[in-house]
Formats: sequence, C-alpha cells, structure tokens
Amino acid sequence: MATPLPESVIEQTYYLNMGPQHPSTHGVLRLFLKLDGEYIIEADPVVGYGHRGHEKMAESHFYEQFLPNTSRMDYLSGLIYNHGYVAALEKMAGIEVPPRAEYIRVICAELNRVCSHLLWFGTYLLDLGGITPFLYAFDDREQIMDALDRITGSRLTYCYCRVGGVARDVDAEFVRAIRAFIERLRSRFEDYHTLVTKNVIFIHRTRGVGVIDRDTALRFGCSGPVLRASGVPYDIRRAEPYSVYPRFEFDIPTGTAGDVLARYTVRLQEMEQSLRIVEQALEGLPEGPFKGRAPRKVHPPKGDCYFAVESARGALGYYIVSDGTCYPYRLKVRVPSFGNLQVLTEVLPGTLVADTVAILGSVDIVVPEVDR
Amino acid sequence: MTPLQELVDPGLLAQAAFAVIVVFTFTGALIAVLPRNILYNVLGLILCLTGIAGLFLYLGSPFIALMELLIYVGAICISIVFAIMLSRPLHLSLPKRHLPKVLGAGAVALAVFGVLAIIIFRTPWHAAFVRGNDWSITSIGAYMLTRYSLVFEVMSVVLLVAILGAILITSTGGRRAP
Amino acid sequence: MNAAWIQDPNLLAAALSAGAPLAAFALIMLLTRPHPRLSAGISITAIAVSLAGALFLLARNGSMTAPIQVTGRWLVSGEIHIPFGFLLDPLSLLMLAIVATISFLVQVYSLGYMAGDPGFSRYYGCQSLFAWAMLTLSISPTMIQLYIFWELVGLASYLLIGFWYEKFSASEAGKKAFVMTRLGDIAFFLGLLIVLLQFGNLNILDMNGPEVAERLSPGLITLSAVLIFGGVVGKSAQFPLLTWLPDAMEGPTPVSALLHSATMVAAGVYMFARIFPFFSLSPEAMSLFLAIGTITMLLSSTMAMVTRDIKQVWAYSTISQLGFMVMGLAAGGYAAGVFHLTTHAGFKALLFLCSGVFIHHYETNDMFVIGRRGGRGLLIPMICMSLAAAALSGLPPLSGFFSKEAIMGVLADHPNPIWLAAGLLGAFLTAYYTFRLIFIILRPNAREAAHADGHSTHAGHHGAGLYGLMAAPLIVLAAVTLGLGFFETPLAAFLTRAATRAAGHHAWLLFVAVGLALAGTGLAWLEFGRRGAAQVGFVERVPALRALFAQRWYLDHLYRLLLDRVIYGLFSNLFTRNDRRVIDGAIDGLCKATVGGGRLLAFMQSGMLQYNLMVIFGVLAVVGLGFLFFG
Amino acid sequence: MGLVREVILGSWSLITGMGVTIRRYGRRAITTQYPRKRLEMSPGYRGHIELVRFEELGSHNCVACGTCVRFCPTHVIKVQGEKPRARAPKRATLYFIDFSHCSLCGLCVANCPTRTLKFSTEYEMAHACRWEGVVDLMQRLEESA
Amino acid sequence: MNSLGTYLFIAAALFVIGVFGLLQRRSLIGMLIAIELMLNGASLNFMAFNRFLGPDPVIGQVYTLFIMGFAAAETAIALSIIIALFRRIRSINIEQARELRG
Amino acid sequence: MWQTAVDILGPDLAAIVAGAIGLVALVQVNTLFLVWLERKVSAHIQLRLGPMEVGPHGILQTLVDGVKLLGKELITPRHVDRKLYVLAPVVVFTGVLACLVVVPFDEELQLRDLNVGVLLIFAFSAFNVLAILMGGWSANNKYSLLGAIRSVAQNVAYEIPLLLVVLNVLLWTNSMQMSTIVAAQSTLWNVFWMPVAAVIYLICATAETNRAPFDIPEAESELVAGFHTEYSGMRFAMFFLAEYSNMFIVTAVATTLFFGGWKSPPLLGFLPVPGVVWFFLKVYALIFVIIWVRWTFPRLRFDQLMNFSWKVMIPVSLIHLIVYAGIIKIIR
Repeated sequence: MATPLPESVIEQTYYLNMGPQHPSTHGVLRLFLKLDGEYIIEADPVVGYGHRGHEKMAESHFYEQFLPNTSRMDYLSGLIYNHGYVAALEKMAGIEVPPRAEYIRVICAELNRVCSHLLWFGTYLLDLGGITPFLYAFDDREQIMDALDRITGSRLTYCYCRVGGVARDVDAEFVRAIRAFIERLRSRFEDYHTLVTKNVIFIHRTRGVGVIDRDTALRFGCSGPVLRASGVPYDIRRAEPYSVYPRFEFDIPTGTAGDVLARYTVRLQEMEQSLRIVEQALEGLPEGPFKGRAPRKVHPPKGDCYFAVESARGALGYYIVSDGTCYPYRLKVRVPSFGNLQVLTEVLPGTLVADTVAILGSVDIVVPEVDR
Repeated sequence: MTPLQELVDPGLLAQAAFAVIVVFTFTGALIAVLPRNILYNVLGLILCLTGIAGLFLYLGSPFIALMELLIYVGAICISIVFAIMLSRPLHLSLPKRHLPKVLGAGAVALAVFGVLAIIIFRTPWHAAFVRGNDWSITSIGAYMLTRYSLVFEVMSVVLLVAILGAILITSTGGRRAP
Repeated sequence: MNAAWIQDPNLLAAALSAGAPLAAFALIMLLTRPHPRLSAGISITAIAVSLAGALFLLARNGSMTAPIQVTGRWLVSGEIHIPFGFLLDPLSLLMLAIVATISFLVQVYSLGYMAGDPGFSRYYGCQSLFAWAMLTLSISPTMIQLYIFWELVGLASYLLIGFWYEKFSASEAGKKAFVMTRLGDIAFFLGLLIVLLQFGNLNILDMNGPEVAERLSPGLITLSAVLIFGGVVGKSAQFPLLTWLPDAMEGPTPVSALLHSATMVAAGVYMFARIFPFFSLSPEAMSLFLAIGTITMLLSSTMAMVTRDIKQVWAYSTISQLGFMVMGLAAGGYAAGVFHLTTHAGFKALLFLCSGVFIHHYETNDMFVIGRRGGRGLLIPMICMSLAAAALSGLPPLSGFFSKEAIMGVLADHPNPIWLAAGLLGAFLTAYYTFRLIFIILRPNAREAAHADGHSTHAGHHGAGLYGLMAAPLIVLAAVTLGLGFFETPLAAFLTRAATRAAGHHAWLLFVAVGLALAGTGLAWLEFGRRGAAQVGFVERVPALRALFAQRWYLDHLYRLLLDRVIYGLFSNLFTRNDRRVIDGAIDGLCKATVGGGRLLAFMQSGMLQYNLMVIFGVLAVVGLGFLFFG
Repeated sequence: MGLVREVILGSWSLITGMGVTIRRYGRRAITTQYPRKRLEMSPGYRGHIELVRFEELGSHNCVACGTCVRFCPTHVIKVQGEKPRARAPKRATLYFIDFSHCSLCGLCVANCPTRTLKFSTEYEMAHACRWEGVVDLMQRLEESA
Repeated sequence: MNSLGTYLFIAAALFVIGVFGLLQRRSLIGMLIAIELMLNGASLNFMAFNRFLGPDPVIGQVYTLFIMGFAAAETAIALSIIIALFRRIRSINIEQARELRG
Repeated sequence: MWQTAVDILGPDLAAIVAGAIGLVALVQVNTLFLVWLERKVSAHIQLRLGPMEVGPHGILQTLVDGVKLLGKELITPRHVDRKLYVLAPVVVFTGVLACLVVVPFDEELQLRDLNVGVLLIFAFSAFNVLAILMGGWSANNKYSLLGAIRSVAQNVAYEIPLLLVVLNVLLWTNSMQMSTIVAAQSTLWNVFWMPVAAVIYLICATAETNRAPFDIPEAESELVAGFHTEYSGMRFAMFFLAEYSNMFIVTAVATTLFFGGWKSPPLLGFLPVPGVVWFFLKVYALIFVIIWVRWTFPRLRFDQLMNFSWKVMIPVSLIHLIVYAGIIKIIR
C-alpha cells in the first residue's frame, strides 16, 4: 500500500532559478523564485556574480587612475559617473573648474542620460516581447554615440572628465550635430508614443503591475525614476544642486501610481527634460578654457567627502576618505541600482513570471553597478 | 497507368494498411494499460484512438474518424495530459503493482473475453432487410436535429453541467497566490 | 420560417410583451451590470413595453370569440410533438395584463426601495427574468411550456428571495421556497406525464376539450388531476406545503409584493384556472381541492393572528386568500376565483408596497415598533394601506368586497353548507387580523409608546425623491383597489364569454359576510384600537393556542420529524432497536449476529472499488456463460 | 460597454502601431554592411596609443621618462630608452603596449610631457591570441613612415 | 478484413483490455484511461453494426457521436473528481480512497 | 454510398506517392522561404538589411543555416525522458503533413479532396499540441514544462473561437469540402461577406501557431525558449519546420475559407495567371501580415491572453455565429 506523499511533494510549489544566465536578467543576476504555478511566492535576487572589487581597486590606484573604473560600473551612464567622481575630487581638493568645462560636462551627462534611457526603452520593450522599438531606439542612440564619440573618443566606457575640466574641447560640428539630434529625437517621440505608449498590449502589460508605493520606495532607499514614479519628486540635480544645473530650467517628472507604466512614463518625460537642459546649455555655452589649473596628481587634504550626482538610475554618491596622500584611503560608491534592486523582494511576490520580467526591466538594473 | 500500379494490387495494399492499423490499435491499447508511467498510458491511448479512427475510416465514415481525432485526441486526451502535468504529484507517485490484483484482473478479463468471443461466434448475424444508403453528413445532422434532438439537447446540457461541475469540484475558492 | 407572423399584430404584441423582459435580462446580465441606473432603465422600459403589449392585446381582443393559438415546432421525439407558442384567450390576456401591471409598478417602486443596493443591477436582471418567465407562463399553449416556465418562475423567485444572499436566513428561505415548491412540482410533473402518456398531447385547449373524458378513464383523470394539483399546492402554498411562503419574506419587500400578488403564488391558482375544465371532470378531486383550500385558509388566518412581523401578516393573508381562491375555483366558481385573483393582485401588491415604505423608513419589520415610532405619520402609505386592508377584509365598496362576495355566492351554491361556514369564519378572521395590524400601527399603545426611543424623528432621511418614487405606484394601485370591484360583471362576462353567472344571488349572504367582517374589525378595535387597549389579542391570552399559531401549527416540526424519522431513520432504526436489546442484555445471540452481519457488510463496503468491479465482471462472465450453455 | 469601447480603442492603437512600422519598411537601412563598407572614424576616436612623428625631428620625441608608465592604471606600457650619446637626452628605443588590457583612459596621452603620444584610429583589432594584442609602437611608427 | 466478425473481435479485445486495465490499475487516471478504451470498444461495435447490419447507416454514426460527447463530459468530471480526491487523500491510489472501511 | 478505405487511399498509388513527396518538398522549401521572408521583413521594418551574404539578398541563407543544423550534434540532456524526447519532433510533423493533404493549391492541384476536408485540418491540429506537450514535458526542464503548459492552454482556448468562425463559412457554403468552399467564392470572397470572421480567424490562427504577440509558449524573455529550450540540431529544426509549416497551413486555410482560394481577385480575372500563383500570392500576403504584426507588438501576458480568448474572442465569435446563422436562415 503506497504511503501518502510527503507534504513537500504535495505542495504545488517549486523553485526556479532565473539567471544568472537568462535572456532578461540584464547581466549576471540570479533571481531565485519560489513559484506556485506561474505565480511567484518568494523572490530572492542573488547578486555578486559580477563582483570586481572596484572600491578596493581604488585604494591601490591614485585618484586619477580610478577614472576609467568609474564608467565601467555603470556602463550605460559612464559620463555621469565620471562627472560625479571628478566633482567629488574637486570638492575635496578645492579645485576650480572653468565654466565652459562645467557646461560641457552637463551637456555630456544629459546626453548620456538620454542615451541610457533610450537603451532602457529599447531593452524594456524587448523584455515585453516587442523587438522593433529596440532597433528604433538604437537608431536614435547611435546619433548620440556618434556625437559623443567625436569629443570623448569612446562610445560606451567613457573616460572624458578630468580633474579641473574635461579631456577635449567641443567644436562647432558637435554643437550642430547635437542640435540636429534634439530636433530629430523630439519628432521621434511621436512615433514612440504611437508604437508603444498608446499600444493597448503595452498598457495592459504595464498598468498596475509591480506597484512600488511611496513608503516602500523610501524604505528600500530607491532613487531615480523608480522613486519619482512613486510620487517623490526627489532629484539630486534639484535637491542638492551641483555643477551648473541651477542655471537651467527643467522639470522633475513624477508619477503617482508607482507601477511599471509610471516608471516608463517618468523616463520618457525625463528624456524630454534632458533635451531641454542640453538645449539651454548649448545656448549658453561660454567661451574659455575647457580645463582649469589642476595639479598633475591630486593631493586632497586629510579628511573625507561625500558627493552625489543624479545618474540615469538615481542617486549616485562617492564617499572618499583621504589620508593626505595621492591614494584614497577608502572609496565607497553608493550606487542607485542596488537600492532599486532590493525592492524586488517586496514587489515580486504575487505576480506572474511574465510580470517578473516586466518589473525587473522597469527598475532598470545595471548588474555590474550592483555588484561593483 | 504506372508500373507501380501494376506491381501493387490496391486491394492488397488496403489490407496491409488495415493490418498496420489494427497493430497500431492494439499496441496503443496495451501501452495504455500496461506501463506504470501515466503519461505513457495516455500517449498509448492516443495511439490506440488514432488506430480506431483508421478503423472508422475502413467502416466507411471519414467524418466519424475525424471527429474521433478531434474530440478524443484533441480534447479528451489533451485534457488528461494537461491535468497530469499541471498537478505534479499525479505522475510523481506511481503506485506499485499488486500481483494478486493483476492476476485476478487478468483472469476476469480473459473470462469476459471468452464469453464475448463465444457470443460473437455463436450469434447468427442478420443484416437488416432494407438497408439505407445515405452516408452523408447532412443526414447525420438532420437526424441529430429531428429524431435525436432530445438526446442532442440532453447531451448539450450534460456537457454544460459537466463543465460547471468540474469547475466547482476543482476550484479552491479564489486565487492561489498569496 | 415565413414572415407572416410579423404582420399579425396580436402575435407581434404577444411576442414583444413576452420577449422584452428576456432581452432586458440578457442585456443587464451580459452588459450593463456595472451601471445600475442603466440596468434599471432597461428593465423598466422592457416591462413597460410588455405592459403596453398586454393592454393592447386586451383592448384588441376584448370581444374575442375563439382563442387564438399560434405554435411552432420545438421538439419532436418519436411520436410526441412538443410545440411552443402563444395561446391568447380571455384568461391568459387577463393574466398577462395583471402580471405586466404589477411587475411594472413594482419595478418603478423598487427604484426607490432598492436605491443604493450593491446588487441593484442584479436585482433588475432577476426582476426581468421573473417577468419574462411569468408572462410567458401566462400565454403558454401547452402544459409543457407552462411547466418549463413554471420552473423558471421558481428559479427566479429563488434568486429574488435569496437576493440578499449574504444573510443566512435569506439564502435559507430561498432554498426552502425552492425545495418545497419542487416537492409539489414532482407531483405536477408526474401528473403531466400520465396525461401525456395516456392522452398523447398536452395542449391546453385539447386538455380542456371534450376528448379527454373519452380517452382517459375517470380514475386516471382523478389521479392525474390530484397530481397536477400538487403543483398548485406547492406553488400557491396550499396545505400542507405552505410554510415556505412566510419565510420567503426574507427577500426585499417589492419582491414579496411581486411574489404574492401577481406572479409566483398566483401561478398556482392560474394553472388551476387554466385547465379548470380538466379538473372539473373529476368531482372527487374537486372536493379534495375544496377541502385543501379551506384548511389552508383557516390555518393561515390563525397564524396571522399572532405574528408581530408586518410582512408575515400579509404573507399569511396571502395564503389564506389563495386558499379562498382555490375554494372558489374548486366549488365551481371559475369566474369568481379568477376575479378574486385579479382583485387580490391589486390590493395585495398595494399592501406589500405600503409595508415596504414603512419597513424602508423605520428599518424594522415589527409592527409594534413601527407604530411606536409614528408609523401613522406617513400619510400616503397609511391611507393606502388602510384602504387595501379594508379591501382585504371585504368591506364595501372596495374591490375585495365584490370578489369575496362572488366566492361566497359560489360557496353558498354548494350543497354542503360547511364550506360556506368555513368561508364566513375566514372572512371574520381576515377582518380581525387585518385590522389588528392597522390599529397597532395607527394607535400605538400609550404605555408602550412611553418606551419609544427617539427614533420617531428618524423619518425623512431617505430623501423626498425616493419617497415620491415609492408613493406613485401606491396611488395607482389604490385607485385600482377602489375601482376594480365595479368591473365584476364585464370581467366575468369576458372570462366566461357568456353571462353564465345566473345562479342565485343570496342577498342574506351579503349582509352576513359584511357583518362578520365588521365584527372582526370591531373585535380588532376593541382589543387594539380602543384607547387604553392592552393590545393583546384574544388568542394571545391562551398560551397553548398562541404557541400553536405562532409555530404555524407545528408544520415545520412535522416536516423535520418526517425527514428525521422516515428518511434518516429508515436505515438506522433497525440498528437502534438492536442496540436497545443489547443493552437490555436479552438477546446475546442477536447481538453477535448483528455484529457479525455488520462485519460482513463492512467487508463488502471496503471501498475497494476494483474488487467490487472484479466481482461484477466475473459474475457477468459467469452469467453470460450460463445463458449460453443452459439458457 | 466599457469592454466594447476598450476593444475598439485597443484595436485602433494596434492599427496605428502597425502604421508606424510599415512606414519604416521602405526606408533606407541605417546599418552598414561592415566588411563591404568601412567606417570613417571621428578625429577624436581613441584607438590604442601611437607615437607622434614630429616633422622637425623626423621621428618621435619620446624621452622614456616613464610618466605614462606610472600613470597607466592597468600597467600596460613598457618603455625602454637609452642615450644615443653620452650627455644627450634619453630617447626611447622600445615602446610596447599590451592593448588587450588597455582601458583607453587617455591618462598617458594627457600627461605626456613631450606630447609625443596620440590615439590611433585603428579599430579592427581582432586577435586569435591574447599576445597579438601587444603592439610595438616603434615598429608601427617605422612602418607608417 | 471486410467482415463483421473481425471488427467485433477487435472491439471485444479493446473492451477487454479496458476491463483489464480498469481492474488492475491502482492509479485513478489509469482507470480513467481504461474506461476510455472500453468506450471506444463500444463505439467500434456501433460503427461495425452500422456498416454491416443496420437499416440506416446514419444511426450508428449518431450514436458514436453521442458516445464521444458523453466521454468528453465524463472525462471532465472524472478529472476534476480525481484532482479533488487527490487533494483530500493526498494520493491517486484508488486503494487509499476508502473511508468506508471499518 | 459509404466510402471505403480503398476509395480514400485511391487507386492511383503513384499519384499519392508523388503527392506525398511533393508535400514534403513543399514543407521544406516553403519553410526555407518563410524563414528568409521573416528575416528580411523584420530587417526592413527595423531599418536593417537582413541576410545579404549567401546568394542574392541572402536568399540561400536559410539553406545554409539548415545545413548547419543538420550537421550539428544532437544533444540529449541527461535527465530527459528519452523516448518522448526523441518522438516529439516526429509527432509534430505528422499533423503538418496530414493537414497539407487537403489544401487546394489549384483547381486540380490538391492531393485529396475529402468531403470533410476542413474537419481534417482541425482534427490533426491536435497533434501539434500533443508534440509540444511531449517535447516540453520530456525535456525535464521547468522552462520547457511551463512553455508546454502555456501552449496547450492557449491552443485549447483559441481553438474554440477559431472553430466557431469557421462554422460561419461552413454554414454559408454548406460544405466542408475545400474545393466546394473555393467554388462558392467565385463571385464574392467570403471576406467581404464576413470580414469580422476573417479577422477573428486570423487572430486565433496567430495564437494557434504561437506567433507573436501570442508567442507566450516560447516567450524568450521569460521562458528562455519555451518548450524547445532543450532541443538542438535537427530536432530543433523539426520544431522550427513545423512552426513555419503551421503558419503556412493556417494562412492557406484562411485563403481557402475567406479569400477565395486559387481564384483570382475580383476584377483581375482576365489575367492569364494560373490559380496556384494567386493562391501562393494570397498565402504569402497573409503571412506577411502575420510577420508584420509580430515585429510590431509586444507580447501579451499569459492571463491576459486567456482573458482575451474567453472574454472577447469566444463571445464575439458566438454572437457572430448566431447573427450570421440568422441572416443565412433569412436569406435562404
């Protein structure tokens, strides 16, 4: 006589490893899911597959040498990472930056943000199963990359900012290309809205899915579009203004629903705001040197410093402890994706596997940034 | 027309095909009954049903043969397989065989078969005096809506009730997810 | 399918009036459930269409000479053809009009009563279903179609009684109504089957025709008539299946009004009238029905004398009036019975709708509480209710007076005077309990009024709009109650197609009946209406009687007992007796035999399905062999 | 009602979406058929580094000071120099860079005291073996001459 | 091949295999499958009689269709009962489903 | 008179053999072409060029890919249920071939003109589902199993409206014979007569063939590759072939049922073009639409997919059927 089955078999739940190699985990992220049918009961993101020890690496390099590492943490908004790092150093060592350099940095950072959001837009649709918008977004992104390539020399992992300025001046051709691009992208938004935003399937896939409410978002330390989509108008560029951002007029788009659609909308609106900033910056781009006076090697005074900028994914902070030498004593990077990733444990249970992909995509994780 | 045609007698070919179909049917039936893996049983059943559909073809009714495929294979067997897959333990727990039971069942089955065989042999079968000639689907439809309309409607009701009943019995009351 | 039927206005109107509510039901259930106002609009529009169709038909065919019947083929099974269609004759036209009118008024009234209920759309959907079922039942040409819609009416009433299904008592009441009426329906169906098998046809016109007597033996007619009457017993809550009706008060009050006046319960009486000639073929059955009607009437009148629940009083009164109708019909008074059905529909709907206003206003069913909180302050309902109560008691010149007198007249013609006596007693009791209620509300006891909590200011918070919505149907119905009585003669002429009602007018009866009604009223005034009256009825002073009446003559207990003893007890009884003997220690052997027998049974009942199957197939094989070789 | 409206609006959104894609259908492709067509690199493009040929010297001006070696975060540069004559300034004779480790940060170029380093526009650097990524800048300089 | 007896034998054999399966399987779904086999044996009989003996060649086909319809209903109910039973007794072994046993 | 198996098998054995070979060849060539078409169309929609290297505009690219797949090692993972795993790609093919038997390519070009032709196609579509179930289950991979289960639920759900709208055509033409249905459309195609049915049919057919936006069973962003995750080499190619052949079959049926089969379009009858050309033109035009849809929309979620079927498609097709039955009744 067969004995009744043990409870573990009867219980219709099972575990599913999503990743570390899976088409939609955007890198080597592993989601450990407990499923009941296709419903998720528990979700546990497992990180660290891409750990490279950037922070420890910094301790054995002098300050300038860490510059290329910054853009490799978040390879999608490397210029903003560059910017944050040199700004932190400048704040610490008290180095003046000529206004033209600041303008160029802001232009590049905002273009980089648009670039990152465009890539997110494309890959997000890819997660939802729409393949064509990905190519359209890449078409637009290519224009930015070409323009940035012209002045920075790279297309992805930039190392453009220097302490006290930038590595290379911009020329008229660049300004012309960017102006043309702004026009072009604005007209392209129409198509994006027709193709994606108004699409009934897209709306059904996103509305009300993966709601992160205001409290949860704050509790988990979310930042960037994720936080703003939950109704908190927090943006470092406004909250703790740096560089020349106070000179520009731009809005901080926020959502209220906190769902995937809200995050999508916030990012799309953010791109438009970034274009506004770039437009203003190009208008007011001052003449002058693109690199100020700065020592060849920075020797910040003893002490510590925290400097935060708004990356494409949220609040990015560098915390540098200096012992007075040209090597940092300790460098800590506060990355936005980490906080944003943690929310998944709270948001995923109760959703379907298909929603997992949608939600994971919507918080826009860059896994090397999480792992560092 | 063709040399091939002269080589093979169509009647012989049909007989060979008939033999193949019968073999299929019985193989399927045995697979449906003997292995312990339930999924194999269902697949065996499908094989057997396909064979029976072939037999229906030989009995002169392509319509019924296709309906057999459509309903039995397309609906019934698929739903059984689906049920097996959806609730995992249905195929995880494979009860062991119980020898006396198998033997008893075999004996009873053999006895029944013997009786049936004798009946088939000993009964003189007489064809009806007047035999109709109308095999069309139209007349099947006409019969279903006239002479057997009551049965037809009752069957519809039974199906409906079965669906509702199945939903009621298996519903766990609300969504499963927390 | 030819298009000729479209051109016949009769049929178009009949199809429209029967079909419109169905369309409304489908629309509401499929599409407009999220929009309550829209649903209500659709439903009311549909029933208005039905009403218009019914009135049109009535006006057009007011002087018809032969019934109009149109049928289409629905089912053919072997020899039996089952058609569907319409039968338009005076009775069905009258019923159609009554049903449509009452349904229309109730639905308008419900706009106010049910306002804000979460199930508003569902309510109207069910109302439409109900209306459809009842309308189609009214014009059924065959008993099969009638039976189908009969059951649909049962279903719809189940849905409506259990409308507030979150309430345990409501869902229980719905179930009770459903199950008890079903008991009667089984008998009904059996009866129909007998007729179908013997007569081969269930067309109403044929059943009422002369061939029935030729093809069926008298005994068979009696049997089938009694069985078919089972349906009436169930549906119209006749003795002994009458207890579901008071419980059905758990539904919304408009539903009660609908159930009690024109539809559900009236369906039973209607069916009686429908194949009245068939029933008349069996005098034995008719006397049985007369007895049942009488018992029902008296029993329920007594019940009504003790209850405190305003709706229950009307429920009991409905039962008793239904009993009255059955009496009238069974005594041979076709027109009288139907006439009473008509007038009753009007004033009973009015009574319920009025009580509904009270209940809605004071949120209680207790008449004493309503009285204490100032029930008489609601002028329109109070006046209307008094009017209707007077009509119910049979006071002239209201419609109830005329119809009751008609039935009394028929009873008086009956050779056996006991029925007349019973009828008169019933009239007295009716007047008594009716006015008991009126006085309790009208003249609240000073002593008890002292306890009145400050709820008298409670009134008016529902807003004048809703009140107006509810009051409008009341006034219409009151007018009907006032005026309908004077149409007795034309109506009877219309129904019987000839002035057959020539039989003796018993002038003395008029005075006796009115006198008894007045006596009942007076008694009620004495006990309840008089200043300083104790408001305790004479029945309530006798505890045993009171308990008997309040417990509905222990009918429910009887059913319970039957259920327990006969059905559950059938199997366990044997073992119970065995046990007793074992305890006595008298028969040890029997004990062992019992235990052994139990063991044997338990072994057989091992639940090992396959071994059982094995045995079955084995036996099959052996039997087959046996037949082959020895058979 | 709501459902019907939603279905109609949804269908319309789908049709307009298909309009967007079909309008792209006839347009010119934006991709380049790479081996058939080659790209022009922008002037700022950062390939691996290269030694600058100064016209006045006819050669590079690397003095093998080692700044680039020290500034390189990934230590990919190897420079060896020798004095052609005594008391003459040192000149580099060997300059290797392991491009497979280079992160293209440009610190060497930015910090070169003699400005003799620049970025090449070479972008087809596929290798079958990691040692093939080691570039001999001196040799490249000579070849380019 | 073209004789009534052949088909009757095939049908009988299918039926008996079904009976064997029904009696021998301990898993409920296995029994369900066996029942399907028996039903098919029966419908094969209908079709054979229809082809060789019956007065009207439609009737047997109609009956076979009815059998299919009822088999579909039966499967739906049986599967749901099996699943419900499984939830209750935590096993699909038919021998576990015997609460009647003393 | 009852048809014997001999009637159905037919005396012209050679024609059957030739036809069978022809069908297999058609399946292969058609798939090669369709894959190429899909790649080209998607590329052009996405502003790319697509395959350009092998042959003019890369037309031979898929052939080369096929050769590569043929040459690949057939990997059998360790814990699979071997018998089913190997059998599944074979089973998936039987249904495809059987369905093609009754497709009328031209007036004379049809392997068998059964009087229950439409029924045959739907009867054999079950084998496709079955193969997916077998493949998904035997692979012993959670993604595969999820994909298989989704696939079955989806197929069952969309088969109902599909059959319901096909019933419209059957009622209208009064026949289940493919050639009769085509013949009935010589003046007016059914699509003009019942456009809603045609649209519903196409939507359901897209879902039946697991094409985007209904490609839930193989949603690569969720389930890696769905039911054929663990398949490689030629076995994978079999699934691939079957998928594209199924696409061909459903569009061929759509052409037959709604778009006049091999008949020329209205007003173009004077052109000296053989029917088979019209047939293939129509089929490929429909396939183009399906491809176009795939490269435009995101994917539905599973529950939305089911809801769409049960709450929209089935009621609409039922109402459509009732309305059209009524209309047909009145007209006749």
